[in-house]
Amino acid sequence: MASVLGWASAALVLVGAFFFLAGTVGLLRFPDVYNRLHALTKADNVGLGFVVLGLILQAGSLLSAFKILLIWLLVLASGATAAHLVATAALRGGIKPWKHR
Amino acid sequence: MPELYLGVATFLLLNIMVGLIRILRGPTPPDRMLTAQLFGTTGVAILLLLASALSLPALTDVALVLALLGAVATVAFVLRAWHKPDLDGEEE
Amino acid sequence: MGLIGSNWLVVPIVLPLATATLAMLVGRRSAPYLGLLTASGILLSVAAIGLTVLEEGTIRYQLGGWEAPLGINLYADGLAVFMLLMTAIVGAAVSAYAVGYFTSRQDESGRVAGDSGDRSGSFWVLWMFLWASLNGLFLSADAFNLYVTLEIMGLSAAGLVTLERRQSALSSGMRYLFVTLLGSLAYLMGVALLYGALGALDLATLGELMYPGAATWSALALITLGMALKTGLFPLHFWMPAAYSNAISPASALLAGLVGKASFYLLLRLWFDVFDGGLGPGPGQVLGLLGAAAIVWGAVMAVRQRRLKRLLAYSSVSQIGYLFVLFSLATTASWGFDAWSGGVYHAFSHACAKAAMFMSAGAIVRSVGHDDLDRMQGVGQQMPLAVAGFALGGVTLMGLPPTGGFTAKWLLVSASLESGQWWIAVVLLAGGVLAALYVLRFLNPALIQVKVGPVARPATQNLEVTAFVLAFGSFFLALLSAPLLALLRIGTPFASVLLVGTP
Amino acid sequence: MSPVTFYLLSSVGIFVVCLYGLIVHAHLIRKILALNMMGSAVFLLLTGVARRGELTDPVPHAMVLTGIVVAVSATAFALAVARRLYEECGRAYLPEEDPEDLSEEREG
Amino acid sequence: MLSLFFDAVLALALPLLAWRVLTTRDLYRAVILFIAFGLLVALSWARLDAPDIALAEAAIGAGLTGALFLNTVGGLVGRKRSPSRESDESREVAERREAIQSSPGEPVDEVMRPWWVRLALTVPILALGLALGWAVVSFPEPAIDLAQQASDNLEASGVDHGVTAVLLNFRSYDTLLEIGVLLLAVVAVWSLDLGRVRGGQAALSKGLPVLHGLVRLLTPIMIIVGGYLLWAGAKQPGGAFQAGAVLGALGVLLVLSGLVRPPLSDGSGLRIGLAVGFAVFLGIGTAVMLATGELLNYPPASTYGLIIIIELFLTVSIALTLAALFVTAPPRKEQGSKEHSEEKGEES
Repeated sequence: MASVLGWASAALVLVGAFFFLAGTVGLLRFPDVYNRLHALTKADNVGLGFVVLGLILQAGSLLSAFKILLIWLLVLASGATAAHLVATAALRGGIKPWKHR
Repeated sequence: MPELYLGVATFLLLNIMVGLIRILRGPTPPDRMLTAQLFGTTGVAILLLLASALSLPALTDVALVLALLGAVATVAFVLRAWHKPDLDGEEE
Repeated sequence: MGLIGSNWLVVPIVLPLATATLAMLVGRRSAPYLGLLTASGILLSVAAIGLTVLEEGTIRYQLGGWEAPLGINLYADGLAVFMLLMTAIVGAAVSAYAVGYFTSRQDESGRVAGDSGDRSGSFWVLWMFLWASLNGLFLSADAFNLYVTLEIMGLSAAGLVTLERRQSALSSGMRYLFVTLLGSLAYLMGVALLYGALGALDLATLGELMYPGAATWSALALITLGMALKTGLFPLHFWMPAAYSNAISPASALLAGLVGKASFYLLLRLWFDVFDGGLGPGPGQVLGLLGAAAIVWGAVMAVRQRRLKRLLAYSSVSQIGYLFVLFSLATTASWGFDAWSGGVYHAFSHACAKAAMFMSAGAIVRSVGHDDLDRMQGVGQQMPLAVAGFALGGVTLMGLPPTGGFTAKWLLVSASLESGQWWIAVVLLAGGVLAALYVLRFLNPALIQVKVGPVARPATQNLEVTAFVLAFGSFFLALLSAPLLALLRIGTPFASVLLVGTP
Repeated sequence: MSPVTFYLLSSVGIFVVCLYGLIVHAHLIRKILALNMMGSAVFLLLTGVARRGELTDPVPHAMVLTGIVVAVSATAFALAVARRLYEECGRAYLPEEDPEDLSEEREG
Repeated sequence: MLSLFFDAVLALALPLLAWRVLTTRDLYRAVILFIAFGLLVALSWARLDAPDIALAEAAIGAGLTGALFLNTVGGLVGRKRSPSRESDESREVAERREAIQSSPGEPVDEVMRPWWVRLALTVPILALGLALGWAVVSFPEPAIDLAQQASDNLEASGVDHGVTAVLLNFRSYDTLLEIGVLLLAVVAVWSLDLGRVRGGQAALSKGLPVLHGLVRLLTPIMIIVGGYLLWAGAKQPGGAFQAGAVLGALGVLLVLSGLVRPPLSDGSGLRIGLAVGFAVFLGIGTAVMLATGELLNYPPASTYGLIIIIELFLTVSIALTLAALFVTAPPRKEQGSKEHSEEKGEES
């Protein structure tokens, strides 16, 4: 039983890591601010989500599992707000969204 | 298992290093700021992984605080730091 | 001496901290009276500590009840009490001066730029924090605790400089803040290296475990650099003229008189108690050389200044040189104690003299409206007491016989002759002559008998009186040199001291 | 080369880089940044020293905590002075030569 | 083996990042790199088994220092300075800066010392670096093991967590002076009379409802986390500083988002809140002196109780101080209106 749980959490954490990689690659490759924001939030919710899921399986007590879940929710909330604010500021700051020519 | 978590933590650290390029190259300040925001999230992930890899439960609290305060710098940047040069900013 | 006995040691630190908190809450009107109350309280407690040390020798006080390596100790020996006495006397004089300084500015507030913030309220809070950090620094026997007191001292001194909100004061305050923060950081790095190498923070324990190694040599270098920067030793004095001349005169008096001496004291304490003589002869010689160069260079620059307060600032650069000369003289040989006590004695007399001169300069500049040396004709007639105070301070700087400056110079010169480094004696005496030059640079025009009308804005008597009293005080330094030197003998690192009859 | 030594050397590296940067760069904000990072460097050294033995030493940790709070106070004050200096003279640099302030020296 | 690689990457990245922070062309990049530097330092605290410091660094570094720098840079760059009051020398520098301004809002300020100064400087600094490097590598085994002494006296200290014991009992005098530094910093900043200096305006007032929503969500959570950290300080990493820093960052968020109008409520309410921590600590320290003969020597029976009382008031004062340092404007004296200020100080 323990090894199945172990493997499952390992797999989840690796998937999470993959999404972080996707986020970073997106950050470097995308042409302008607004696309990069998508990459950023991908790494946030999905990448961290899988890592958190993997860790919850291994979490000792219920309290620490709940704490890790809370951390994920907080990151979701503040990440989304930050992305929204940056996008609004960039738009007002005169940065034109990228158009495929 | 801890060995794997440490490996993933190292991988995420390398992610941050690569992300630094965007801060250096990013044409506009908002690019840089959102990269810093991404670092915050990656930092939280690394801390959580270290917490279970090194069996240091206190690092979860550190991750909790970092998650809470990750957005403060971005908010400060957007509201206080980055103005469009001629926009004098209407009084709130 | 009963329960209260050893607790006297804590009063000079706790009292100003309590007053600072109270002054912050209570606001501008009653802050000066709180300040004066604290000044008298500290004078009383320092006197009590002095008597206890004279009778029973050094006092060691375990804070929080934990013994040395783990807990923090306060340690009062002759040197510490001597410095506490200096701070108490100069501090009390500056407090009295500041009461007159700020109240007299309230009534003619029309001329003073809109004083929206209550500057005098901030002055007293900053000054109380500074006083607490000075007393804390002189009494503390723990390396990291000294860092925290250094930081409080640096921040409050920088706050005092920037209290004068004109551009020149703000930029010199900014530069001073960088200097003091860099000095404290260098000191902290030194402490970290010492902790890494020896594993303890208590000065006495560090002294016992000390051995010349890579970590301890780097620690010595960093701490010396940091403290030389904060004291303003010759090549690192770039920040001093601007900071001393642009600040308000109570702040200049405090900075020139006390703050510079505290970082010198810290270097002295670590040099002899922890690094037992600088880990070897070399470093002491270097410091002595820089000190000698400072004496000459500072005095030459002082003579060339066109403004009164800048003249005093460069005079400080020169007088600081006297303090650092002792590092090349004070070895374990018989003249070691003479050199060491001479340097410390000079610190005390210079503190009194320079603070008094800055205070009288402040009174003069306020009344005459400018501090341009070329237009000071006949000031002596208009403000006799202030110019007299300035002259008395000048006499002490020159080191003429009846003053404390003479005692210090006598000790230093006799030590340099005994040790065979006669060139130091030559520089010391030349310094005295140069000091006469720049003091007369102001006194000559001031004492000319020329018909002058009443002064533009008569300053309150309080300013001139306190300046004169403090300057006059340095004469007592000469009269009381025997008991004061006996006080210095208690706990001095120069055990091989013979009760040779010094004046 | 135990892991702690990496961090000790890294702290020396930061200290030296920031000392150079503090002296060379004229802009006030860069100087304050340099001071801040020098503080972190010293704290890194202290924490590295604490980790050498098998029992992590709490005394340097307390020192670093105190240092962090002192550093944030000093930084806040330095930034405030820089802000005030900028308001007063429109420049975020220290004047190179001492301002021979010959303007009417009114005793402030 | 892998952890060695993690440390190597982190330890190598820090000096290089520090170098980049100082040598980048413009201020925004420098400050944002500095924020990344702060995060990496927090990770190194975590690696060096120092969770207390990681907590404080995360709270103060991420929460406050970054916001302080960005606020100041915003103040410096945002508004065009009226050239009338600048002396001629500074106008020339301003022109030079305007001329090489690259993209909007990016101040370029590569004003450095002349090349020969830089060259003359590198030799001594490199020598210092080598000497420090050699000293650090060749640290001997220290003669005194304070770690052992601290753990031996732990049970007498009234708390179970080593760092809190050292902070609030063994070396409580340091902590007392350090709280004094915080109070001093606020007074010094207020003495600069920054009240007339306009804070950087909100560049956008449209996108705020989302932020208000977030702040309203975060406020209760941060107060609970602050309380948790304060309470947990006795047994595990946490304590007054970390709790105060988190609540201070909450204050910063409240001020930034405009829910609490700066300056905070005027009059003595804020001043009492700022000074209460230091006053209580000093008061208890001197009170126990009369009982046990030494300053800050708590009577063994009530050690834990006294420490908790002190920590509670310290948290309130640290939080208020850090928020007040961010606002940098002293409470206006003449302003009659009592601002609505549900500053956490009054609540917790």
